[in-house]
Amino acid sequence: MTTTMETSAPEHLTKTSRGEAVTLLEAISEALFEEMTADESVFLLGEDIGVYGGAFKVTRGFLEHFGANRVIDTPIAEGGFTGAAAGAAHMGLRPVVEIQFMDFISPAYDVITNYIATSLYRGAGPMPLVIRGPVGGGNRGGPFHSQNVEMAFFHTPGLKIVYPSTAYDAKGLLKAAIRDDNPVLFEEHKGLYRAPALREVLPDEDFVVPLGKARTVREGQDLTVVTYGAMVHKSVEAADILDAEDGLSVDIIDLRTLLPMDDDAIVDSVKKTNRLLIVHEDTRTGGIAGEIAMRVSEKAFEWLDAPMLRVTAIDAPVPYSGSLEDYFLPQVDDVVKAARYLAAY
Amino acid sequence: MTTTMETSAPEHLTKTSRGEAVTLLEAISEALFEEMTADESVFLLGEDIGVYGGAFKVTRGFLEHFGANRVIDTPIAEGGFTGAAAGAAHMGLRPVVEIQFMDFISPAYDVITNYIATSLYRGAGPMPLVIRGPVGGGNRGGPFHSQNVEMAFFHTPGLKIVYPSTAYDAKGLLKAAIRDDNPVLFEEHKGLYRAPALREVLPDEDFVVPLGKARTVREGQDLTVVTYGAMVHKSVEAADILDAEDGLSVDIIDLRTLLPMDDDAIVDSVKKTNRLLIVHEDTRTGGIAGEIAMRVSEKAFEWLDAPMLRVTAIDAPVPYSGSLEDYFLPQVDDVVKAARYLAAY
Amino acid sequence: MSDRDSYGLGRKELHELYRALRLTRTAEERLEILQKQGHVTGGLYRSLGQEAGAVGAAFALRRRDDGTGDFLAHTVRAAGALFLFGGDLEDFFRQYMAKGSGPTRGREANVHWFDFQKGFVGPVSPLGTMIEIMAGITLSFRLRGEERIGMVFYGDGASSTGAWHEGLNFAAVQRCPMILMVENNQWAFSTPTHKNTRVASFADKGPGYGIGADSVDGTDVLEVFDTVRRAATLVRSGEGTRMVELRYFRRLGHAQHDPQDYVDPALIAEWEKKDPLDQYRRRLINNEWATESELDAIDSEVFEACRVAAEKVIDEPKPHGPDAVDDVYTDVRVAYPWTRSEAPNPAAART
Amino acid sequence: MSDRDSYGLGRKELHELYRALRLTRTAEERLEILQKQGHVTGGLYRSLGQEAGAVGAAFALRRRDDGTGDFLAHTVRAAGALFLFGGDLEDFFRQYMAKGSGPTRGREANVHWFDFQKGFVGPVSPLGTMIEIMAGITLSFRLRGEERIGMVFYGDGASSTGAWHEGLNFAAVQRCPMILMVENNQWAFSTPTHKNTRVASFADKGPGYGIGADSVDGTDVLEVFDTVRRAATLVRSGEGTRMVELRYFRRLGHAQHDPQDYVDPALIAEWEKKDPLDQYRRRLINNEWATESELDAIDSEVFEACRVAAEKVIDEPKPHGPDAVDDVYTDVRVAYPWTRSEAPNPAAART
Ligand SMILES: Cc1ncc(C[n+]2csc(CCOP(=O)(O)OP(=O)(O)O)c2C)c(N)n1
Ligand SMILES: Cc1ncc(C[n+]2csc(CCOP(=O)(O)OP(=O)(O)O)c2C)c(N)n1
Ligand SMILES: [Mg+2]
Ligand SMILES: [Mg+2]
Repeated sequence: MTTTMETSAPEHLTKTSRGEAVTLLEAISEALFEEMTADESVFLLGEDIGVYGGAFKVTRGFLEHFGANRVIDTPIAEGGFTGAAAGAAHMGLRPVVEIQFMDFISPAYDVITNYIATSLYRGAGPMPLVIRGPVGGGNRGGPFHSQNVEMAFFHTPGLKIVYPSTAYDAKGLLKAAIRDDNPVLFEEHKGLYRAPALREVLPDEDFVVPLGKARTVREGQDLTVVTYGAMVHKSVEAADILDAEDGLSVDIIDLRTLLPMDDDAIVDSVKKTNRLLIVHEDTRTGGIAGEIAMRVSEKAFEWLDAPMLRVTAIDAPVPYSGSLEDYFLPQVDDVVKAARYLAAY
Repeated sequence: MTTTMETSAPEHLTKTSRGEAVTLLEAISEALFEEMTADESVFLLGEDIGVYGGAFKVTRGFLEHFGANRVIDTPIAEGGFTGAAAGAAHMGLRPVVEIQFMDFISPAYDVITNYIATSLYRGAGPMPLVIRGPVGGGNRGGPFHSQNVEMAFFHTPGLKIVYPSTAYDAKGLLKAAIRDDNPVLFEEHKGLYRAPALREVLPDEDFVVPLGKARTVREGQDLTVVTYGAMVHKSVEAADILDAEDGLSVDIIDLRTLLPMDDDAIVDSVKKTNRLLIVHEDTRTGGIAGEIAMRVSEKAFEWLDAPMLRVTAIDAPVPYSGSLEDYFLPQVDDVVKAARYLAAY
Repeated sequence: MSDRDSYGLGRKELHELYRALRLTRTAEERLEILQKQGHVTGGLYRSLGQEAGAVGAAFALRRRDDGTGDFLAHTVRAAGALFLFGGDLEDFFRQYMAKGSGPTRGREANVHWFDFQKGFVGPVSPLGTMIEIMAGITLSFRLRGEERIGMVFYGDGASSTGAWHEGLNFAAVQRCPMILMVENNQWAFSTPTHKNTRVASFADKGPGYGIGADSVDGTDVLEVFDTVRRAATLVRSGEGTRMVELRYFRRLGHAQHDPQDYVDPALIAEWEKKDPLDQYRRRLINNEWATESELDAIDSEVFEACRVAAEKVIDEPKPHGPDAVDDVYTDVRVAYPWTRSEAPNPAAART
Repeated sequence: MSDRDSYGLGRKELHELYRALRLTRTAEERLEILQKQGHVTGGLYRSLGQEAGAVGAAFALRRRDDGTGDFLAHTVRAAGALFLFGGDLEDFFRQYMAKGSGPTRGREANVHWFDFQKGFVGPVSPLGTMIEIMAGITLSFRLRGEERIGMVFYGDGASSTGAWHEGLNFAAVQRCPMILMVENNQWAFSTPTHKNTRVASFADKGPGYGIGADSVDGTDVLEVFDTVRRAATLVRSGEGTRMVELRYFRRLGHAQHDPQDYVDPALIAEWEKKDPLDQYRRRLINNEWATESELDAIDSEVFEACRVAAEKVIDEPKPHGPDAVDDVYTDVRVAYPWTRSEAPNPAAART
């Protein structure tokens, strides 16, 4: 597009090039900034992403740098502007849509599932479109500012779903998502955005993390934990406890991309440990654990020496008060308890 | 309400009382008619349900009989009128919403998942509301007139999901759904609506089929097939072949209510047969098979003598042409082949 | 309308209006104190400068507590309407402090609560939804031949949503007796109104739905009251749906965490001069509808009521964690996590 | 406008318009024959009486086949526009017959197809969506500083959807160079327009979005052409979004299966008198813009073209079943059912 401004990059968006550690949020900002710099067809749409820089400040400084034609403050119409993004993608642009809180993606459910995800199949060509935004609980946001939305879209052939747990992955996966010719739903756990423990010095080079590949977080022999997002860190905490107190070693798989799913990584690990625990923050019934269990049953049933189990949120809307929400969400202790049960099985 | 007209019931809605067999569609019409007659607070909302009697003629004659205050032709606004139904339910009415093709429920995704299903939890009291309409493929309807929608809503605590496979169940379950104080999504397979083989003489009395209870379609020893909807009949066909050609006896469970799911029925059967095949018409990844496998793993892992497998549609939009759609949909042969594999395992 | 016109309201009602304005202001100020003390869960959304819209409008409706009155769907910036409809001050604080003793038992935030006897339905966060809900509530009034009407508040930004359109259009066609109150405070978070709509006045949106629409200075409580009263009469007498735009300005950030540095301070200063409480107080005094001491007494009474209610609620218990599994269904209990309770482990041994 | 006004169009263009009207009519009549013969998959939706709306409007746009022209989002009742934008007649029949050789290779129905070089994007069934899509297509024109504009068709009933509102409002605010063409044929399936909206004219909906709107007799192809040409000039010159209402009547049922016994036959008879083809033909003859024999020649040429194209397509092969797994992703292949292919069984033995 014709309107890129030739100003130098704002300081807070170039930490990596100065060797500074970045948070997961900053990694996302950098990914957006670099892709927009490298490719004029990338542009942003969303509520309050311009002058305000987004509800979580992911796009702070972007409007000033890239101008109003590439950083578009939209009306409150998730369906409308996601649909518009799809139209722009038809014309060869590569829109990145921000949903202010992913809970509010539901008005776009129709256009995403019926139009966007089916576009290639219906013969309309590639659909390079990223829909990103904050998800997840633990922040006392109540039922409408805490949801995980993967399972609303997991049953949608044609869509990819990505959910990073580290700054490195967030940057590399988002860059890969923007370059992908398929529509990608990109979930960012708001509890990880500024988590100090996730600050990381990233390679000062253009890197991507390929979609569809899981990551082995740590190697272990006694049990496989398949997880993603914020639960990766709770699982690691649990694994530390299990190691220290029980002498158990846990293989932790971070899915990173939920759809399409990296079956091989899961199956290989289960074939090694013979025990599977699935941990997800999202609610239980119809959660992703089911699909994982089904695939493991199909591909590695013989290797299972114990039932596949899961630790998840309970089947309820996300409650507002801290005491309820803490009960609602899966906790480190739950992982520990379930792992012990499985190890002893 | 004040407007019920005192005309006698139209002939086509009283077949059961005259001892005549009814189709699944007629059973649904009778259920609606009887509930509206018995309870003045039941009323209907939907597109073209009045003078036209609905795209599939489920409500033919209703407008004339019950009047325009109880059979409301709506604007094309699934979100709007489903939301309005929720408002009316707050006021003690019991709305039954028709979605013309269930594919078009997606504009109501927001209000169903965020408002309707969370209403009780948020303290707003019961939400007696039924959302019903035709689903399913095999009719060359293409991607937007063939979908099964259970998995869009299966991950929604607070909602019930019903999917009948026989005329008897359709009538009894719909009556139970209308009397239920929770929101119920009611899926009607359009391929079953007028299937001659499903014509049935129903008891001439007020009966309900309780929500949440599966039905054993036939008893068997060698294998459990868990299924629902149109696939019940394909599974029965397959079981006949397996019986005749292989001497295999298949336990077939028709879930009837998908949410909440009747774990006991599934688990009891698996404990008997030690082999589980799940058959659903809906697409594969993220289909209900996963949740079933997960629960069986949790509750009956020790009883499994073979991997849990599934027969499903492929992961794609529903294609339009018959040759593609037939390939896309699970067929009797697929069930037979998978069952043989499991039996021989 | 002359500044001397009291629109037929007597002294008592004029004072009642003043009290409702003051209560809104003071209750929210008390919330700020509570928030600084760490007692408030989640965001805090002020209505500073918008109080007269909610208060004037709600005052024009029939408020009952036996399930026969008019109906309100408020927003977080229309707490004044909620109070006038009988929303309890203690419950207000309970909600903001996520207490188990509150009307939603800690499940939902702030003004998101319900009382169908008193006639109000709290919002959900997804914007626009409440138009659909209120369309259905008022549809039920029409279907049953009840003389009740409903009023739904929403912001200028919410008018961009599909839910707003579907709900409004359904209501218009169905002649639902409902008044849409658009709180045009000129901002939707950081987004100015002209980025949410290309119209200059929201009243221009009425004709596109075939319904009547008014626009009123939302800082003038009596003007709002009079406009809505007239709209309510039309709606109640069978005209169906109508719209009223409240024109004012959001003088604080979107929520407490928003410094609103995107707003020209001069504009804020200008709107401060049109403060609805100051304005109305002057008018009461100038017209001798109230004395300074009468109004001071109301101020202190309200201040005390807020202080006492808040103090009382602070010490009330938090919800009990395991209650999180209740009330998902009326008749089905969702499972306790087996890793938490003493329930048996899920996997049983083959016997 | 006088009946003698040709709006600056020459003989050639006037004939071209006639041909496009005739082609729409005849191609659809051919579909009816094909359907009776059992060759058509799915429903058949006629545009009888509405042909002039699509044809006149599309004729007013810049049609190119190199990806630089204006853009069309048609509907099933706007096949005439599709043809004018270069939609191939054989492809039209291929789509209706679900042939593997068709542009969507049997995946999608009827006019649901695409050619971004020629500048058209086919609809999806969920109504309203295409407004959003076209908002984005035309947004890209504005962002890139291209002089192109877009035109999206939809029915009166579709205007009730949230997608319509969100897409339109977004476009209006963003000054997307797009014309919304509402095909007001007075019915949405069996539902009369007054049950979808309370407005008398769809042009009344423009001001609610701050955009200009026209309403035109949709049976008069030159009137439509002229109205849209003027609208297009405004839209192209930076005014942003506009609306045009086409007023006419759906003279056949919603689809072939609908006997439309809910429609007063007298009304249908009345609208038959305003048939767009008859009207235009009379006008061409009366004004001596064409001779009977010239028009007869066009009629026969079109009839033959449709007959030949249809015959040719009938024998083309159906799609190959296993192709159903292609093109779900650009780069990931979804699985063949293991029960169908010779692929290994999913469950492997522990070694
Ligand atoms: C569908 C939806 N999208 C986004 C949001 C996030 N959000 C909450 S309030 C708000 C701004 C609302 O502005 P307006 O409607 O004008 O109300 P105001 O806050 O000015 O009273 C936004 C974008 C939401 N609640 N719902
Ligand atoms: C969201 C949605 N709901 C319902 C339908 C089913 N449907 C298909 S066409 C139609 C009527 C459309 O009427 P209108 O928009 O006036 O177009 P027309 O058929 O008159 O050209 C309906 C209800 C749909 N396609 N999409
Ligand atoms: Mg606002
Ligand atoms: Mg129409």
